[in-house]
Amino acid sequence: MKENKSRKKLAAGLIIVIIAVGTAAVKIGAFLPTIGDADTPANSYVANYYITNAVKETHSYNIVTAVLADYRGFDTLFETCVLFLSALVTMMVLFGKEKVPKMPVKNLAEDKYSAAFGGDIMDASFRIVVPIILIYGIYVLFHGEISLGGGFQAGALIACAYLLDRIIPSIRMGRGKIKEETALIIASMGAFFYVITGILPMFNGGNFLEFAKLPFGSSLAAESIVKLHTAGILMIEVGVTVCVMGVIIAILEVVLERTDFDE
Amino acid sequence: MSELIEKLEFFLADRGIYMLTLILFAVAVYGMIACGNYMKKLMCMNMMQVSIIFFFLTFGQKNGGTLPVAIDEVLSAEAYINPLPHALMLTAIVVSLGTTGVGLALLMRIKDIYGTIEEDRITGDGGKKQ
Amino acid sequence: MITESLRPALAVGTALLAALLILLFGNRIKPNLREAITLTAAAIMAGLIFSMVPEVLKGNVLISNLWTIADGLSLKLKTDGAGMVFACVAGGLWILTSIYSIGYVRGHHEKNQTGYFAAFAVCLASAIGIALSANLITFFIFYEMLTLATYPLVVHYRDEKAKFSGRKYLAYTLVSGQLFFVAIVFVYVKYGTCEFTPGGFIEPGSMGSGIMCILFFMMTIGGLVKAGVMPLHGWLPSAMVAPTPVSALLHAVAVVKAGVFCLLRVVCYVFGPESAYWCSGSTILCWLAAITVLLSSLVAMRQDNLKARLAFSTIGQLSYIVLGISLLSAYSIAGALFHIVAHAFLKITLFMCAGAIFVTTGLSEISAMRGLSKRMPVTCACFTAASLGIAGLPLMAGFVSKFNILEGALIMGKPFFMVVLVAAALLALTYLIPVVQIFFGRENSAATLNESHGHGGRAGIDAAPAMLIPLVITAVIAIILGCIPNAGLHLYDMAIMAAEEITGGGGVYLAK
Amino acid sequence: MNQIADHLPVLVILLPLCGTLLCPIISHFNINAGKRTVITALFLSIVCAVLQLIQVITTGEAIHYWLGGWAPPIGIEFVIDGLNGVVILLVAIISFTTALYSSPFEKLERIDRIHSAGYYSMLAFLSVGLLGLSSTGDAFNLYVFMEITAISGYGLIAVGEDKGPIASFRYLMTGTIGACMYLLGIGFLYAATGTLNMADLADRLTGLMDSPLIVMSAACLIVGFGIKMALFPLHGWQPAAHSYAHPAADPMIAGIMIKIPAYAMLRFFFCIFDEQSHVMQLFFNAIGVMAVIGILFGSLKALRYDTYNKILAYSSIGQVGYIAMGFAIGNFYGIIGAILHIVSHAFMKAGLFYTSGALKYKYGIHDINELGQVYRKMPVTSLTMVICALSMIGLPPFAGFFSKWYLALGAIEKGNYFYVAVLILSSLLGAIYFFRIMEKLFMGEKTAREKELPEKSRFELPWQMLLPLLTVVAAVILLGLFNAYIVNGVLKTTIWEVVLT
Repeated sequence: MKENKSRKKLAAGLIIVIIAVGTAAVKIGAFLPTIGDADTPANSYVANYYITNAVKETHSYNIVTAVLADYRGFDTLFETCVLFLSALVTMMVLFGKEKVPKMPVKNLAEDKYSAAFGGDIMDASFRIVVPIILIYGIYVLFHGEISLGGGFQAGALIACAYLLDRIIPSIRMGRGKIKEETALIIASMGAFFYVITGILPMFNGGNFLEFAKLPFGSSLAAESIVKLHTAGILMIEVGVTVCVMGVIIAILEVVLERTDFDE
Repeated sequence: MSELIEKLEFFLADRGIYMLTLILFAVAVYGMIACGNYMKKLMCMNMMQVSIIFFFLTFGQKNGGTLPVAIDEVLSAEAYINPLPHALMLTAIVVSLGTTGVGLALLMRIKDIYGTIEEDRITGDGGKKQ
Repeated sequence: MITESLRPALAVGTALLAALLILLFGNRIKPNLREAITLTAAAIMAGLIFSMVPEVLKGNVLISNLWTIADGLSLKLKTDGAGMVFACVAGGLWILTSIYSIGYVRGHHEKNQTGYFAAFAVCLASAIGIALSANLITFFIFYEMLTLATYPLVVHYRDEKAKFSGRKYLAYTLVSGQLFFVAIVFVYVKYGTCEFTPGGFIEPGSMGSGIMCILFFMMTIGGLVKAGVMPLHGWLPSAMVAPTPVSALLHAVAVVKAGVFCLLRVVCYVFGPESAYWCSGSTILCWLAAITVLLSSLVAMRQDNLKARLAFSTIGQLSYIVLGISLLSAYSIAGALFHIVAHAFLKITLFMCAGAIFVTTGLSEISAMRGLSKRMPVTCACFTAASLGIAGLPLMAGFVSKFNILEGALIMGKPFFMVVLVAAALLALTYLIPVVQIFFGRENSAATLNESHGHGGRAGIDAAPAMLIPLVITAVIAIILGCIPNAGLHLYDMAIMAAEEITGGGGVYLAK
Repeated sequence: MNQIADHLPVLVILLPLCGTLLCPIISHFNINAGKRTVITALFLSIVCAVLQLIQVITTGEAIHYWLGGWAPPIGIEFVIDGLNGVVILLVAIISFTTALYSSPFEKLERIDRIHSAGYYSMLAFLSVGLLGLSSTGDAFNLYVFMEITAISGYGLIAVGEDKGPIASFRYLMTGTIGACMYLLGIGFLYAATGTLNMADLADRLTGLMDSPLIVMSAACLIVGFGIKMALFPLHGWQPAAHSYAHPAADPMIAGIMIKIPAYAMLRFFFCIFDEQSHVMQLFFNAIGVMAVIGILFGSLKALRYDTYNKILAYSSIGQVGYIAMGFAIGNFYGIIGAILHIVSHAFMKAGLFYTSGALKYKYGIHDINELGQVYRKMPVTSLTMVICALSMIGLPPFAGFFSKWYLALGAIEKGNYFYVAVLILSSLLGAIYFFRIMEKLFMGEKTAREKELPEKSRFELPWQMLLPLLTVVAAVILLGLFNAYIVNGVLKTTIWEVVLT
């Protein structure tokens, strides 16, 4: 019965593979654009506009960041929301739900020196690593528009610092833990900050996320518009960073709650 | 032998990578259907998403193009590879991350409830029929 | 002359509003108040309908063009001769059946009275809507409303038997309704209109005769099922499990009459006599009706249950109307229309009698009713009069209509159908007169003497006034209409008017 | 914000978005305030949706909203025309009523702060995703919204009944395949044209319709949208997901989550691709076959079950087939039928799931055999059930009848009588399983029930639950009676100008 079922699945899978590979092999040469050709529609139409105008219009040297945060900033807003949402769903699914213990859990607090991770050397070294990671994270955040980097990476790095702080020290010196709910609130605040950045131009006669109309510029010279774009991109990157950080911490805490490393 | 490799290289550089990505896609879908273990299914799902990302990135490629980070105001279109697929795929990566995260959380919950993540054992004991 | 008027819409609206009020407050207010709503609505509706009769007789058409119900089609009600005949019957009989119902359900201590009266009101509203609708989509909406509103009445007792007959009823009506629906859409796409036109809007030869014949039967099947024409009559006898007033309503006023009316609209106002004849649909219909008339009479003779016997009698009498319509002559159509009236009054009298007998004595089998006339003289007298009327004796309402249909068959040169008609009239005598004989038979069976019988049995002479008065009134009206067909509402004139409209005023439609 | 009217398209989405993001923060201080924030935001979203629809109708032309102020092929735009104006309003209404409907459940389950806030956040996110799906004019943005919808859907299904997580996981697997197929389809389109804006895509695709790229793309899109809307061979996830989702969120999941992808499919196949081309005709035929089999399969399968939710779920598979059939018919009336069915079926199915939730709430009823005599205690619920069921069968004068009317009109106009036969067959099958439920409800024996809430108030249910029920009843009746006003006033011009060009 069981074998029969899996064989059926196998057959179905094979059919899919055959069809997909077959079509791919037969047809692929003909209709997809040649890789590396600069004249394909994909590489020439809108893409060229971004390359030629991004620096002029958004003052962001990293064109991908310009596309991501400015031209298609609306996508990124919801990308951030997806992350927030995944943290939310993880929390809804796992938080507060009793884990069914399979074996008696060892009481870690009593057993002072046998914590799974850590040990003295790690305790010492992570103190050096964490500040570096934090600084690097902030660097990545602010440097995102000139070079590679951006809010997502920065958020991940900062959360990484927290992660080290959370899991490396042995239990006895475990320091302040950010509660799951707090982390979620931080994440939602980050995303909300993004939304606020988008809403601000609406008070100044602009559209949603129209950074050129951010109500900060005192003069309306062309230069200041470009600066406004910079400010806008920076603000949303900050929002993204905070959100990503919150999301990772929230997921981490929810999972940690249910994990014992002895297993 | 070297001739063969050269041919292969040419083929891959021309259009072959599409084929590889699509094969990856097909293998992933096959895995999602055929694997009985939910964790493996999830990994196949991730593979599938990655294959799509590769697919997008391949046609954003330009011969002789560099990273789309403007250098010294060089703004001719040929100099940089297409930034749009990269931007789109950043979004897609994050989305796939979110999906995978949710999937993992669900798996943990399923493990709690059923004590297993093998499909046969879950559907076997009355999972499917009401 | 065509005038916009809200009166047709108001007539339908009153009944719907009554239904809504009953449904909303029925369980909160006293039963008397609830019944007052029914009666008030019935009176208002009857008043509205009767007030339109003079206009129609003058040749005016009142149109309520309510609103666009679907792209290019509006919810439209209008008064014409044929519709007004049916509307007058349904509206007039609502008052009587309501009074009777009140007597019946109270005498019989029925459950779910609120739902019962609400569904009753919706039924009547849809019947009036069917009578007055001016195009096919309006017609279909009310037609399906009637189907749905009748269902709760059929399953009123909510036991296994009721469930079964409810299912049977739904199976017949919903399937036919869906076919009717497709046919309507087809006609709309093909001819671009859904308006009822006297004489029809489908030209003969506008499509192949085979296809047109199929279309003809898809359109008429709705009517055929509701009218219980023979291969499709199965639901009708089993729907007898419902309370008697419901049977009266089903058989005399709303449902089956809506069925024949549907046939009339389709044959005469959509296809028109020419097309109906051209695609040979009407000929097949004639034969179906003739077979039904004869067979149902034969089956009726074998029934011992009074209501079942009456049910088969209904099937037969309705096929009379169907035959009248499908003979396609002005006389027969007028006769058919008037038979709607005549049969309504006669059959409702019969059913009310059956109900009164059941509530008063608890009897439903004919064989047990020996000597009932001593116990219920008035009821039995009315039953006798109505039976004679059904058989088509002169000076009764049934005679006028049957005579017209016969004349139509004669003019159309179809002597076979004349024979069928006469034979059927005689058969009607054979299955109803024995009942009368039993009623007036000499020896008394034990059950009838039992004074207060069973549940709700009532001591004293004859049935409760609430039941007795309506059935006397209907019987009297049936006799009056037989003597003076035009008495009161000029129903006969309107029937003739409608028939002339359909056949183009020539009196006779000549088959080409 | 000097001119709120200019920002209506984005406000419709922003309000729920702000609500959902603020909900966890506010809930931290006051649990009820967080909930109320979401409900208020969703209500304001309805107001905006109404205003924007009025604006579209009065000006007679589509609203284009450029996000970030960038002109379309460069940036993302929202396009609101008569068509999606209606769909957006539908989503907004059902989201609001569902949010309102959820609050009594929360008291019942006595859940903690995080779960309460999270639930409302997810609900509002679902609404945001669906609103975005229907208003966006950018193909990739549509993907992002699709994923927002999907992930919040996974969450709402997972927090449902005991089998929720497994149903949710399966949906996650299938849904992700769907999203990836969609992305692949867009990839082909982008490779062919170099743009992602829908209007621009339509322009640049003229003359390209026979290219294999477009064929591949259309095939991928059919699979992608097919999975999301649970079209027949791709429906595997749907019955479990709809049966085990959170009972309060189920109306939204079952009511609109499978309809909006159908709408997006319409956008792609009629507005972007050239529906007259030979290739597309073949695809429409394929969709037609899927629809026909789906309609019959769903209806037949629904006959087999006794679980109320399962019946409704399988019936949804059939009803989605109606919509797909409208696309397959592809002429004016077919499209009208499909869109009206999107709207009316959303209300009907939401209404039926509202009743299902109410039954679970009050008596813990899952099985239709336990329904006996419930109508005495829950008249409004029963009335809703009856009206929605009759509408589902397609009986006049309710909304379901008229979508069927237009579909039949379109099919006959095109000479496709087979579709008509399937339509009526499905109606009859629908009649069987819905009358079965109604028979149980009105004529069944009263059975022992899991639980029985003590009756505190005068009404059968808390007002938050009654209001959605009554809204649905009103919507089903009004949509039926006055459908011509929607068709003539809103949809007709849009369909002729945008869809069938």
